[in-house]
Amino acid sequence: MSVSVQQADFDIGAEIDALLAGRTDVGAVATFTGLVRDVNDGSGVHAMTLEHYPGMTEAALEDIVAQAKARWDILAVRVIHRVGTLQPADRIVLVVVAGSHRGEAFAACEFIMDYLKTQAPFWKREDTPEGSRWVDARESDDSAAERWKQGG
Amino acid sequence: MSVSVQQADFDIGAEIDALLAGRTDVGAVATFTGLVRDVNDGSGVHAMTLEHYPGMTEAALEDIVAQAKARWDILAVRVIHRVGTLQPADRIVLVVVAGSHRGEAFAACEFIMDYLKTQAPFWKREDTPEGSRWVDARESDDSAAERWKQGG
Amino acid sequence: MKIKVLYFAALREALGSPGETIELPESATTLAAVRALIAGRGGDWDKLAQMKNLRAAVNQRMAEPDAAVADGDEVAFFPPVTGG
Amino acid sequence: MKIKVLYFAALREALGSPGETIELPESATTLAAVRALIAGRGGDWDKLAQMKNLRAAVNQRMAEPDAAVADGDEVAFFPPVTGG
Repeated sequence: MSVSVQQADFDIGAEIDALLAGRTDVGAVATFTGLVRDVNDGSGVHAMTLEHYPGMTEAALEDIVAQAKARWDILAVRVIHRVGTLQPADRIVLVVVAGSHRGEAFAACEFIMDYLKTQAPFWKREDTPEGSRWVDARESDDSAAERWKQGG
Repeated sequence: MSVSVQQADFDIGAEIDALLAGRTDVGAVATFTGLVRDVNDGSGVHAMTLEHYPGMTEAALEDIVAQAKARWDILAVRVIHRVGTLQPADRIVLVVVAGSHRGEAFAACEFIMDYLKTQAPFWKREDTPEGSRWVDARESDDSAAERWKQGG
Repeated sequence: MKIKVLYFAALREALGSPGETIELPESATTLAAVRALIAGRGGDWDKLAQMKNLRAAVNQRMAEPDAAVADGDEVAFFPPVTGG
Repeated sequence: MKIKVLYFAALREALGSPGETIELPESATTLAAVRALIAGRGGDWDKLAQMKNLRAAVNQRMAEPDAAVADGDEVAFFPPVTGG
């Protein structure tokens, strides 16, 4: 249950509480939440639809979490990614990493987001005043994922 | 109200919601929560007391937030640090950074924690089976803060 | 041999199809060969050849053009991912 | 000239005092001079001289030993901080 792909919204505080329930060994919790912005690449965005590849998506996210756990000494991870149609200010993705110390929790959380952005099969389509358009992948996302390969 | 020093616990979800209220320009929220662990430096910890320097603490935290805002293009920041006596699993500190993009939100959040650890006048005393002891500052905290000076 | 092929996002729209089951000749044993075979039908299918930065998966794992494709596999073609 | 001096955490306990108001001679114009003056009382006060990695603030801002101290200032001495 460390990974979920769902239409429903999520409650960040409740997810953190569930991950920490009964534990007294966690000293550091890093989280990342991605939200729908009302502007992207210079156009207004009034809705966004997230398509995914059922089955592969969950497997890719589990694999990213396993890589993070192999690489850093962390205690627990939760990843939730929404699909379907979302409005500005809606939550899209949540990553929570619990660890003993902050350096590892931060690094693993950022690593998971960077890999998710390039390895997990989700695609965004934005509705703008100029019509509907598929979001282009950013080169900056590739380079963000790439830097983890250099022993960082 | 971006900085609070208080005895009371905080609600992470409610703090994020308050920071984002009415905004549709935030794409990324990075948070860090520090918790009391039941073990530190090989001893069991059954309680911790946080002392601070009233007045200077708030000023130091505001200054750290201002430095983060000057350095990264971020939209909103919230810092809460508790004082008084805490038990294992209790929350100690919360940093929330909202920005347009994830790289800046992550960097600013980690920067604030690293600087807080070396610049904000808080001191921890732990109660262990061997008695009460003041926590020693870690060299790793100094080096974590130091790396931000090298144009990182 | 038979494989399942899936298309996603902008590619799915361009091809007008979410996917299909196709019969492969013995000679088509890699992802690149499957791509060429489908694009070779002409018409809209040529978009599969034209799409820049096309990504692919075999049995739900990201795969390179030289990845092996065997009977019963699930192959997917799609644009670079943009989640998060 | 008069200044307020505060002690925190392990230093406060070692000195047995949270702080005091002291009268400074004209010659004591830096943090280092204030520290030496207080430590020079002997007894427990010597701990102020002995403490490794002593940190200090002038008017609630972190300050180095050569920082200027003037009439009415609030000076604080304390161990390295350990919050977060």
